[in-house]
Amino acid sequence: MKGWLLALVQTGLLAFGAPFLAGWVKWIKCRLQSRQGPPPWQPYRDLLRLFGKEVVVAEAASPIFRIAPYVVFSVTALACSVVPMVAIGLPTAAIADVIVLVGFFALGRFFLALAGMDVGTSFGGMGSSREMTIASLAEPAMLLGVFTLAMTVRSTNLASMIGYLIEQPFQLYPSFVFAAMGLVLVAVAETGRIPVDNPATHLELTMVHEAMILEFSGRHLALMEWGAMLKLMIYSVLLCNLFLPWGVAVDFAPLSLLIGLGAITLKLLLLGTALAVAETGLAKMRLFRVPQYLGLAFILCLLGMLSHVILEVN
Amino acid sequence: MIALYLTLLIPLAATLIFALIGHWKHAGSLNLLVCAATFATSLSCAVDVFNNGALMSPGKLFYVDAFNVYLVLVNALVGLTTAIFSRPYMAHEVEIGRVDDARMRLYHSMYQGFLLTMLVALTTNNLGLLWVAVEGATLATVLLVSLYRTPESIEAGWKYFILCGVGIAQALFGTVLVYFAAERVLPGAEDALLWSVLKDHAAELEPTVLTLAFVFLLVGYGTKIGLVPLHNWLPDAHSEGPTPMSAILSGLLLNIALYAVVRYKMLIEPALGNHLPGYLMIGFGMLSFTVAGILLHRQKDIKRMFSYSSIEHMGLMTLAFGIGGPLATFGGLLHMIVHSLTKSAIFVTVGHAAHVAGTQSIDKIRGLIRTQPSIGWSFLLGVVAIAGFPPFGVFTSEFLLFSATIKGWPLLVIPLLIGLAVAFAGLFRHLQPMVFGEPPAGQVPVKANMLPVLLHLLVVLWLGVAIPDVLSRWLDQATIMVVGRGLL
Amino acid sequence: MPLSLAFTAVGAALLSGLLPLVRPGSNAAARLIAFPLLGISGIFGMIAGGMALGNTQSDSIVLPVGLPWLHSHLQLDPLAGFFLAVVSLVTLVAAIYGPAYVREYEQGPQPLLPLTLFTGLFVAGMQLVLLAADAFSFMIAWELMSVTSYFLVAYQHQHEVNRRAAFIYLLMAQVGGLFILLGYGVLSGFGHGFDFAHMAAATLSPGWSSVAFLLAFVGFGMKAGVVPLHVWLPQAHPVAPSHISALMSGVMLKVAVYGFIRFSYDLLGGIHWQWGALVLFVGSASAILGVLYALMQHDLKRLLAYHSVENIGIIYMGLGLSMIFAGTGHQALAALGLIAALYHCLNHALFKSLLFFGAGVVLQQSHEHDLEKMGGLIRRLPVTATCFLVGCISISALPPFNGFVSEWLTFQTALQGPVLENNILGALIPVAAAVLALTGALAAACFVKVFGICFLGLPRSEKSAAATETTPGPLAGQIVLAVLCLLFGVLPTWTVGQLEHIARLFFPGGMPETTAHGWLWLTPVSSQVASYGAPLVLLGIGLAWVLAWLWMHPRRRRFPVRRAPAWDCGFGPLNARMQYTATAFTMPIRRIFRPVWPITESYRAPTAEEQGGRYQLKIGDWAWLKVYEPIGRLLLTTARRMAMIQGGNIRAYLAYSFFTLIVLLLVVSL
Amino acid sequence: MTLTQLPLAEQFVLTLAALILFTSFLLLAQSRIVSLIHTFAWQGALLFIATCLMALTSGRHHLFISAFMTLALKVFFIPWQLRRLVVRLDIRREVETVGNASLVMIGGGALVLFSYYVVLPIRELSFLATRNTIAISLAVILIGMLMIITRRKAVAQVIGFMSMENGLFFAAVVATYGMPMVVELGVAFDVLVAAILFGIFFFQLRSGIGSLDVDHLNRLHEVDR
Repeated sequence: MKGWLLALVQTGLLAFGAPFLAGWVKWIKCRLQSRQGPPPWQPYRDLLRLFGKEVVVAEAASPIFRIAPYVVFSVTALACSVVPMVAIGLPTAAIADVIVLVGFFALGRFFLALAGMDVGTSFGGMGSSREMTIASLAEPAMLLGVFTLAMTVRSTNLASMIGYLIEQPFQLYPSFVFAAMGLVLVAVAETGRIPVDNPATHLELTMVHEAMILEFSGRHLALMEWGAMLKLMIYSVLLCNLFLPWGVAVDFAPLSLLIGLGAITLKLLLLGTALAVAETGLAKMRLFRVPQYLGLAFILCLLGMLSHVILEVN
Repeated sequence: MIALYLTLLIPLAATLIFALIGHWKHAGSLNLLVCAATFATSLSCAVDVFNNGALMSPGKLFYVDAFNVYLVLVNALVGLTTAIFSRPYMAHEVEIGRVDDARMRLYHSMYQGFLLTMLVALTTNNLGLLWVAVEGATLATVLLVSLYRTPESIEAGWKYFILCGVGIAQALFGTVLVYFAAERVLPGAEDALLWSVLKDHAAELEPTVLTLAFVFLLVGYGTKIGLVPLHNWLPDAHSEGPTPMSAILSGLLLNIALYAVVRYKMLIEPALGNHLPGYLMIGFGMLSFTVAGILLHRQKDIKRMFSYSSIEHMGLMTLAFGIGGPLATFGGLLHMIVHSLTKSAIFVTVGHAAHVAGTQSIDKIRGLIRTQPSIGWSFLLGVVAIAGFPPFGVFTSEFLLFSATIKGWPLLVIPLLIGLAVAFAGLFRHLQPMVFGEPPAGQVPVKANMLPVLLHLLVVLWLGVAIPDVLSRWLDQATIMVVGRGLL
Repeated sequence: MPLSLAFTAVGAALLSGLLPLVRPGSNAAARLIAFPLLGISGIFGMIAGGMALGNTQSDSIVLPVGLPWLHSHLQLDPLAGFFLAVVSLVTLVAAIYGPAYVREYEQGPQPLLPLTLFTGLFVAGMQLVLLAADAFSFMIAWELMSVTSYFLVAYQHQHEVNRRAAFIYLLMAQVGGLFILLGYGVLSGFGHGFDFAHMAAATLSPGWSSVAFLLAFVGFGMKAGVVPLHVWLPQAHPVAPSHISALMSGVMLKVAVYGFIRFSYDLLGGIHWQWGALVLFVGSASAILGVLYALMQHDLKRLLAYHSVENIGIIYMGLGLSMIFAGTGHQALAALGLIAALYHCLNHALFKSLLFFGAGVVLQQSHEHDLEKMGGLIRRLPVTATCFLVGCISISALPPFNGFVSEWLTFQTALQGPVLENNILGALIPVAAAVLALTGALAAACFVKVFGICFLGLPRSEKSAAATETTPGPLAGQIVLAVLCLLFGVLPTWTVGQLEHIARLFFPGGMPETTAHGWLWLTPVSSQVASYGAPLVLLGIGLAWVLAWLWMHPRRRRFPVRRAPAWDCGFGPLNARMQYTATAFTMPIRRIFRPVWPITESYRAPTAEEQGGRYQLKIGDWAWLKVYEPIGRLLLTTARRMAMIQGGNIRAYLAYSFFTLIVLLLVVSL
Repeated sequence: MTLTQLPLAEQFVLTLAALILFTSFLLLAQSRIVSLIHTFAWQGALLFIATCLMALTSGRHHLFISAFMTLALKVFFIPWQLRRLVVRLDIRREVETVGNASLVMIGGGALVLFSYYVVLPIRELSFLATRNTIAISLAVILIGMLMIITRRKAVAQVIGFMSMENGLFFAAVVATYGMPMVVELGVAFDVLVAAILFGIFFFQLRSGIGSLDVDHLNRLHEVDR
């Protein structure tokens, strides 16, 4: 019972922490570009404002268009409940392993893309096409990276993966280095950040995610945006806890939970900063460079796999 | 015994009657009646054989055992059904003026003459008489091939005549050699050519002579079987003669020739002690099978196409007997039946189809199913059957042949497989546009009697689903005769 | 008991084919007699299959037909039972769907009779294949299945393309049948008997058993449609009536899989891991190539056909993994792989027939084959669209629908690669898993395209703008399947529990504790390694949805949704031609995987007399261009050469026989 | 045993065999149709004499019957009928072009050697004094085939065919004192019918093809021209 409660709390934390992370990244970026920039909590205001606005739906839109935001949001929210953020061993973690998690994102993306095509504008179609293309390249790379870890820890359950890594005395797996690099690249692509996509632009030549949600407004848009933030949050948490698992609470003692909370916050802030730095330094690349980029990610994950088989299996 | 004599006498009488009286309105019906009578007598003869074993005429001239009794039945049956088909068909030919009464007279008398020679060839106990009968079959049919007197038909007739004549002559030399070998074992005996005598002394016969003899016999009778490269007369004769002729030619004549070869194989292989005849037959069978299958793709004339398919199947049977062993032999014997039934059925439908379209050229015949469903569907089904699809009997025999081949000659399987696929493709690429699709203008239904086709296909179907006990026992005895051991 | 039920099913199917022959003239009679009987056959088959799947010992019988020394053996064991149930289920749905659907053909030039006749025989043939327990009966039933389906493909034979498709289909079926026959020939040669009991008892040398395996692999693969033996599929499926396509693609391919499993697991036994590697490789190739080719198709049913290739590939991947593990002695994992494959068989049968049914309705109502001419159909055919969406989600392997479960199980099997001593294999298997992931993602992309282009957006042609929803019958059929897709996605534990009966047949050694943790949890290896609580996933999604909805609810009353024209960037109102087309949608993928397809592209710029440029795109199939066409050409040239021996000169002919004689005489007197 | 030890009659038979072989060489070489027919008749006559001799020496009197059948058929009927046809079809003058006569001759010689080589084993076996003649008869048969192959005129082909029959008959006679009676009759009947049919065919050919040149029979073939 306590476990389920904790799980609910953690999910809430994740869900409501996500906008802050997004805001934090944006703020740091502005700082780096020596601009004033909106405060980190600006996203909360945006979301609230959007929830308050009325919804305008295109005449051509079908029910798909209206259920899509709910599907996207609820699937992502469910994903939140699966990810061990503060503590492992939560009952919800067993609902789905990492493959299912990928499945969740795929489901969300499926409806997102459909919604993009629903109205019948060329932008929507363009966005969906690009999104599905990128995703279809990113997914195998990601799974390969995850498999690399899974082979070491002999599990695809996030909780037990992290648990295994914590219990082990610290040791450096060469495969993890590759997998980490690969997964970072994938995560950037999946969350639609520079250099793959630019969440801050509406220029039709470059936009992917924005192109699909172009027709959304009001609460629908809010749900979509929130979903995107959640996704960023989840990926960040995953990267942090998988590759720097220290501090994650293994039992439900208040102290360890507190430590876990602190640790993850710290990690996330650092990661956000790093992301901001990277986004400032890099430029958005052409769409048809993306395959090479993801190909690199795939190669890295493959190398990780092979180095695991060759170097680590005795 | 009486039944056997009747089986031979009725066609003989009929031949003379038709020859003397000449053509009149009901000649076709009489032809049909005679065939029916022949079938009935052959049936009772078969019953006789079934009840008290092999049948030997007092003069030792005729001998009916398990091997030829069912062939006699098939002969009479196909003769009967073809007569059923030939009545309206030839009537139509007379209507459109392709043949006159004189030729109808020739046609009917020779039709019976042909059946007579077939039956004699099957039932005779005397290998010399066997030769005489087979040669007689050629002579009986040669004028029918050129019945229409078109340049093509005359050419076909001439080729048929010369090639088969020359070939058969070699068979006679083979027979002489066998007789020569036999004489040394039983000197001065008049019955040294009697099968029933020879098969008991097979082991004592002189191998070297018999080897030569078999070569001559194979080349001789092989010409009639239509083995490549001796086959060239066959497509011409089939395509140019009247369709009932083609039906019994490829339904019966080829079978008889093969029957002769197998008889000699039964005689010679034990004497030789080696498997030489088998090897030769395998070689010829494989060659004919492959070549015919490939040539199917080039056909423009519908009857010619099916004559090639006949060559292919004769090759298959020759291969089966060549491979030997109970499985293959049983398959070969069964294939003799199903092939002659199916192929004659196909020729019947082909004849009607040619009447429907008014031509024999494949690319003029279109959309038969739409024009006349009965013809179209039975044509389609017939080809499906001959292509070896279950539940038709052809599949059963090919199944046996295949399983025997992969046991005995695994490498032969590869060309066999390719050949079957090629032949199948060759048949269907031509068949589909003929039966399917939109019919061209001016293609009108004709008066057709589909009973023969239905009958044949039903029998073939039956043989495919379950071989009746009688037949399987006969086939098994024949198998024992050929290769020494059976399956049951 | 199950067997007699199965016989009833077969009998009903046969009757549904043959009974209409008594009233050849009337279409209505054919329709009214055939389909109910087909439904009855389906019901009985399902019951029989279910019972057989349940009980451990198989019951068998020997009928006095067939060869005199080999009467036909029939038996029904869990494996056959499972497939029988699948076949009959789809048959039943087809019987619900069919009657209204075939009404369209009654106006056509062909009578309905051949359709109903061969459908009945076709179903009976499939059921008999599953029941057959000796090579002869198996081959008879198998070929019956092939031939009847050939007639069904050729049903609308007035179109040349249909005849061509039928021809290629039958040709390949024939060749495949011969391969299978040879496989049985090898087994019977060593087992001294044609019935499965003897064959299973046969002990083969590794060489011969590999030969037999390869023969069977090619033979059944030819029917199942693995690359590169798949070329008949995309030709035959589009031209057959849709409920037949559903039966062929949804079920007949599974019968081929059944044959393959029966042959290699049951009869052959003693599996070598090298076979598994081969199967895995071919499966992966089929999966990825199938989906890539599907992406490029515009003809809806052709696209679905290529997806059948993909899904068969996935099934074969599962089988391959299972064989690898079996060959290396990891029985539990082998069982897991087999279960995954079987599960995917079931799923594919469900969602592929659902999709074909949907496609049938779309084609019939919009009279369009080409995706580029559809659009906005969701507003004209809401129910069909919903069911089709379910099908799309399932085939794209998205949770919580059924397609996902089986692919997840396959993943889990693949992830156990490291247990193998052979490291390279252990590394390659996860790569295969990555290929599977790529396949899944591409499939999702493809079905976003299909659904988006076909059902969403604005209608691209008058006909599709005028489409109307179909009658209850077809709708009911689709709804049933859609519900089943969800059920089998949400209750995997029960299903897997059933499938374990089959795995136990071949791997008595060990069972994975897949279902050890109660109905809620699917844990392939152990709860530590991986777990999937499908019901909870559904629950969670629902919960989050409700929460979001409640959160929205008050606002919804304050601000009702306002409809407005879509944003058109300020120039002109949007029209249908501005939308992304299917071609445009897949352009990035086409550009990334360029060498995969033989593409001929041509663009003509707008000219003075002609407004608007003209862009043409043709996508071929390498397998066809590089394998099959050369063979055909070779054959024809050989024929032309060979024809030379028949030049028409009689003296030449005589010379042949003369020299034949001389040569033979020389040979024998040497 | 050598030739000198044989009784005179058998020496005579051997001589006849040699003559028969010679006649078939003549047939091979002969270019005028009429003289072809005559040569064929002579061959038949030689065959008749040989048969009679065998009958006398062996005392198998049924051989006389076949001998007289030979006389009737091969010496009188067939040549007479052929000649009649030739006259009626008015091809008496026609000169048969034998493709490279000398080569054909050499071929014939080779065939003789070949047939001798082939029947060696039989030769070892036969207890008849006239065993060597089997080789001769086989040679006659093969030369007959060679003739059919090399001749373009239908009539010439028929004669070649008939001379093959002669060879067969000769073989039967000298190797085994002839076949059983029933077979002999059957064979004779077949030959008779064949001869008649040939007659019919000449007219059909003439009316249908317009000539008796078999090289004009090339309508039915598989090659695309």
